[in-house]
Amino acid sequence: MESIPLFSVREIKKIYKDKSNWFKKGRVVEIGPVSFDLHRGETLAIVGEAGSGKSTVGRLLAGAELPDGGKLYLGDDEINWNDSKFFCQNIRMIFQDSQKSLNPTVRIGDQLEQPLLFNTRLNKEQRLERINNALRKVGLLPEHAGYYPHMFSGGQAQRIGIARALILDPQVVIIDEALAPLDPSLRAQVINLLLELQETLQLTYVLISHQISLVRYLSDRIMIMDQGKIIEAGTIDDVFETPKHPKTQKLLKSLDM
Amino acid sequence: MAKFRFFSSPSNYSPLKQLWSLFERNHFALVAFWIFIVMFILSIFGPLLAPYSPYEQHPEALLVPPAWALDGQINYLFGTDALGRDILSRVLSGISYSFGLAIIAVVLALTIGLFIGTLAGFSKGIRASALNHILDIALIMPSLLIAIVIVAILGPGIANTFWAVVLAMLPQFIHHVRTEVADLLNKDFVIAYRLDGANKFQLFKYALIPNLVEGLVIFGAMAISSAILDIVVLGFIGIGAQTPEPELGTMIADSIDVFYLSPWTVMLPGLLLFVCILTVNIVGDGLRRALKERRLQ
Amino acid sequence: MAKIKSLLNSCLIMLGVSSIAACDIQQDSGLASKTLLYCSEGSPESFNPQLVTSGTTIDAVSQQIYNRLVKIDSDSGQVVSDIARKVIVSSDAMRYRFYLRKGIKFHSTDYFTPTRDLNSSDILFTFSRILHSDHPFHEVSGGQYPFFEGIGLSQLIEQIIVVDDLTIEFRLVDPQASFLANMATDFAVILSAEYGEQLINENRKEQIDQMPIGSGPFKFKEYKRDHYIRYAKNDDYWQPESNLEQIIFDITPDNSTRLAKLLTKECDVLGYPSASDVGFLEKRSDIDIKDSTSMNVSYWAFNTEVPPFHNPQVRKALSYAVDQSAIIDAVYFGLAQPATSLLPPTSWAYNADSYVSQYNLEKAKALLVEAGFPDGFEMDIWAMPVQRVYNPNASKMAEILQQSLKELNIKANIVTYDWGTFRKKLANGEHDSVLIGWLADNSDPDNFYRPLLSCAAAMSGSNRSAWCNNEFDHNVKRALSTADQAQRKVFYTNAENVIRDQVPLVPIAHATRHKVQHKYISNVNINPYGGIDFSATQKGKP
Amino acid sequence: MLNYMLRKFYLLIFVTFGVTVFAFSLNYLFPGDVLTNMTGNQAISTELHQILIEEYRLDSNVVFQYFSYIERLVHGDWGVSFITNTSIFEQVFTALPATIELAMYALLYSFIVAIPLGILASNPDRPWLDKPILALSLIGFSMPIFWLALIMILVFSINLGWFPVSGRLSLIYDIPVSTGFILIDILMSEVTYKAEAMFDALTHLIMPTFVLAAYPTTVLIRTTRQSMHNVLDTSYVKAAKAKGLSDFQVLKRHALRNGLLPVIQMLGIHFGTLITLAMVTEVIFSWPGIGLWLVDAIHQRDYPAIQGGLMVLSGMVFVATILFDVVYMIFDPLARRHGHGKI
Repeated sequence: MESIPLFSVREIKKIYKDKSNWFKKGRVVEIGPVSFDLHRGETLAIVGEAGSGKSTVGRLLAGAELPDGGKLYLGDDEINWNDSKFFCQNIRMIFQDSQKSLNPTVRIGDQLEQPLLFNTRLNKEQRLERINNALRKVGLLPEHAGYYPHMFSGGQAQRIGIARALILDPQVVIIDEALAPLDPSLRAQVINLLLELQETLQLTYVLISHQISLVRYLSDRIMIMDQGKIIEAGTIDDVFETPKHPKTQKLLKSLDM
Repeated sequence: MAKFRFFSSPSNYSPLKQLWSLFERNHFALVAFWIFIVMFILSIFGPLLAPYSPYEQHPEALLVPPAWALDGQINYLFGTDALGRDILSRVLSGISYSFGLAIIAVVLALTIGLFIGTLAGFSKGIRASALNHILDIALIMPSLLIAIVIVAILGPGIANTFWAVVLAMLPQFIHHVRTEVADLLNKDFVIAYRLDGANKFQLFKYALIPNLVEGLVIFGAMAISSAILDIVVLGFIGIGAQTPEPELGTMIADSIDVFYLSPWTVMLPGLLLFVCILTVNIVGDGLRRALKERRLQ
Repeated sequence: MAKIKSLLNSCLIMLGVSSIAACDIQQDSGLASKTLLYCSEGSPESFNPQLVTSGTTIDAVSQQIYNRLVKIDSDSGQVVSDIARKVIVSSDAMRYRFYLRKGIKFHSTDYFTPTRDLNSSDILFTFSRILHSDHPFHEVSGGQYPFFEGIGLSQLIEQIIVVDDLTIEFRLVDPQASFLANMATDFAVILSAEYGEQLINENRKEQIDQMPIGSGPFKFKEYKRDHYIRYAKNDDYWQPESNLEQIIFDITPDNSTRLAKLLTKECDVLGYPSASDVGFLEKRSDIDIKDSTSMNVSYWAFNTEVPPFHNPQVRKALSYAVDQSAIIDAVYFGLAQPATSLLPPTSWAYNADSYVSQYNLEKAKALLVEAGFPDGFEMDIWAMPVQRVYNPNASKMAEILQQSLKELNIKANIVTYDWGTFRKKLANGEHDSVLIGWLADNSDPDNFYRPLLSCAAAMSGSNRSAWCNNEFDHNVKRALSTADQAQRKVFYTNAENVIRDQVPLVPIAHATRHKVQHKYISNVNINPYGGIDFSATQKGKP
Repeated sequence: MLNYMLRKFYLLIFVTFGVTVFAFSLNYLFPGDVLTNMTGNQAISTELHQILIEEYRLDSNVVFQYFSYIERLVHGDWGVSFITNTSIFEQVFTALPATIELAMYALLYSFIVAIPLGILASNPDRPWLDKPILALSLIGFSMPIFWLALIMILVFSINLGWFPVSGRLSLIYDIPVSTGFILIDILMSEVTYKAEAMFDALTHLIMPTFVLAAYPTTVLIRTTRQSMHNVLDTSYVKAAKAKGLSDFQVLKRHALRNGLLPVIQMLGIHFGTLITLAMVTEVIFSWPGIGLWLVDAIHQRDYPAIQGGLMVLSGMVFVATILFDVVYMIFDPLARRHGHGKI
């Protein structure tokens, strides 16, 4: 393995406050701090129960939310949290529900074109080329560009989500529970697609999930969160063979059943 | 919903086309829609079609009944009023005043409301809550009352009426846009746009506008009827358009004096007004229902 | 009672279930058949006719509350006795001695109870108030007595002498032919001196014009501005007492509402039917409609103090823009005569061979060019907001004028306020031009000229043109001091020529006055020179 | 609940503040002299001018002016009318009961008519009733109120002679004013012609009530129908039906209360419109309420009167809307959580 990690996260955290009023004091919830390193082509899984804060971490990493502290490095460069351009060209996110992440009133082709419009100076033909490529990559046809989101099935929509994430050639892709809503046969298809893409494009994945079996199949390393904190981290094999934290043990047990 | 359909599935249309095909199935609404279009065209070209000027007095033909009445004259199709003005010509101009002006007012208020409402939807904190309070207050006031207040300040007249109606409708549009925008901003696809690197303007243009337009059109269609009513009622109680302007409400108020003698001077403008409002309401209602149906699918 | 209650219940149910049901029952209370409902067109300005010129006030107040020394018989037009049982005029027409009736009582109400009968001191009190600026009541309610100032009463009367309790003598400075006629007008009402004293003691002097005390057939009970006036029968009236228990003036400025109220029997008698409705009403079998020639004129007056209307040429030009026949058709629905002079043709001083058709836009244009206004100008036409016998719809008249003026490139704005404000602003001279008119108070032609156009009237405000012309004033004055009718006519013709030359106003039409009432009403007396009299009115079964 | 009430109370204070600030600023917004607009005195002499300026604190800044304005409002010193020179405060509160009376009867009427119709229209067993009722309500909703009134006058007053066209009691009857509500006043009065006067007042009421009720009725029909539809679709109603309850029992025990909740909410939303329509109705039927009074004031540019009238009208609309909201919340505990600052 290379010595310099591609993607480094240092002590990022997010603090939520409940709205307080005259009668109630606000409750403070802190997520993090979270730190980890990832090398090119690796997959990190963040696992935890619902409400453990894993999704928040995912959103922080993708730049969807601003953290209350911490740093992010891509290679040697520190990423400026407010530099959305940098984020979207390097770190992309695939949403949990792709259908909802698509603008219902705009054709697929246009939606795929928009990130290119925002971030690149490609001309019309080049953009079209990129769109067709991306669609083909995820196993769709260029004709699908003229369709509206509601005409696609869940699996297809998920593929469009992936295409959209990849169209800007990112290095890191954050997959936020993106596989959960699919039925098993589709899920297998998408997983294979993701692995294939990782292979060909040398992508780095951060997989956020609560499905242990999936995590084991896909990831190289794992991080387990509970109530906003990391309770255990390590390579897949280590953690799965010798879970230390009682919560981890419980989590893994649930898989066995 | 695996419903069996024995016609070609409209689910393959674009959302707008889908809406239209649902709307089309409502025949009433469709008829109303065509009447609406006719009215709209009349409100632009009506004055050109009018046989006389709406102000022209024909002293030799006072209070002539409509042409279909026994002693009506064919050259005054809808009859004449107490000053011998041709009611058809007045009514044709009246459509542009009462109906056309209402549409312009709604479009203008919508445009302003869209911008202010979007800004409001983006803003947070003290500014947002202050705006919320002001809006809440303004929303309780019915638009006609606000319009009356504004006319009371500005003084009567058709121009003031127009601005009063625009201003009176503004709070509800701002409110509508603001809630919609706030709603949309929490949607995944808007976050996706942000992650795509869209700036605020691009977000507005590509993500918000396409999703707002439909709702605004329907909301606007419903608002037209109240805008018409506001203009007409202000005219009728004498603080809107002033005589001799051929605004329908003013016209009716003008003719009340001869109402018992020659009811058509009141009935015809009133009937037209009623048709205008009814078609707008049916169209708005039809659109709303179609939207609801589409959401169910 | 029980019957009414059950009906009430059924009506309530109908109210709930559906309103499309009639509750048509006959009421059997005496009250309805003893109440006269008169729909009037506006609120009175005051309850003292001395202070006003408007027909509304005269209608509402004069004949109901008050008496005069003498009055005009509505049939013959002659001056006949009222409070004064007889009048003796000296041969030089400079001394008028009035002998009053005995036992005339003023109203007793919640706010005043008379302790004595009407006597000479009341007459003296009444006229001193008008004549003497040091009189305690002279300045009350504004201190303006437009009618009396218009006829120059204070210059005319040298002295009023109380001969005894029931005899009073007026001495004039000059002989005046129209003095008795003026004393018989609805303005010359007699107030109570005793009431005046009471108000001075209570320090509420202005109440004399707001809560009136008179000696007439009805007494004041309640007034709500723009709403109604309620009069109750005067049980102590010195003439045959009225059959009615109360009369109510239902103030309804809106023409159509007034008509509707007549049709639904919410009013028994209608003040000023819109000319447009006369034809419609004539077809109804339950309604009586009578037209009478009336001494009136409607005119368009220019404010001669405001440019460009200080220029007679401009005024003349505008006079050619008045399309009389169009106005008579549209505004009067044919129920009027075109006016050629201020005087209606029924007046003995009317000069028949002066008729010229006025409407001529070419001439108007030429005159405007001459006056230096080839491109026209912008002006206001004030249209009075109330209907009058002489002008049933001033706004409509204004619209017709507006149309003709447009041809002359003159942009005319129609201005109107509520009647009270309108008159106030008019008296202040805030107008450019105004559409208004005049209903004569007596048969003397002087009543048209002096109140409308004399210099004195310009001061008191009833001269809407603010016009003062020596030649005109001189002719009118000469006419007044001459007894010979033929000679007077010459002076009036001269005066009329001055008007035609200077055009301070454009006479437009003389309207026919209509009286509309339900058939079950009888004996409503409308004086051709003014107010409406209900003292003998009877109401049958509606 | 307490929290909720407090929030409404706070809102009420905010609204009161807003309305008074608005009314105060009208003094400046109206054309003409500020002092004249405030006092209603049109002929202020120079000496008086100075005194008034001090009294109304026009020499100090706007905040002080505003507080002195509030002080005068509280003391009932609302200035005098330009036209009649009488106290605006008095005029407003003589006219107000007539408007409230009319609006209340119209509401009552629309309840009686609309709720059964709405329930009928929502009845799934009689689908053929739905369309006509809806069409009727759409027509009623689109009918310009003054036109409807004119037609009614033409048919029922002029042609048939059934109802009087204006006012709320024939002037024949002289009823002393005590509450300002005509029916109550008649009942409380001690005149010999009580029954007659009562009957007369009722005939005066019918047409204005019907005309004014047209709008709320149509709105109520639609709301009732919609919410009944929603309620009848819920599982608890279906369960109740499955238990074997008859339609009427279901309606009575389950559907009605829940189905009528949105109706209360609707009333709150449309109360303002009802009051504005009442103004128009008053103008047509010469009903001596605040609307007729205000329209007259606008015609005559009587600025102190316009100011007072607008303040009372908008204040009334606000308070009523908040009250309806509170009532709604009392009946529907679920809604309380969402009521953040919304009226």
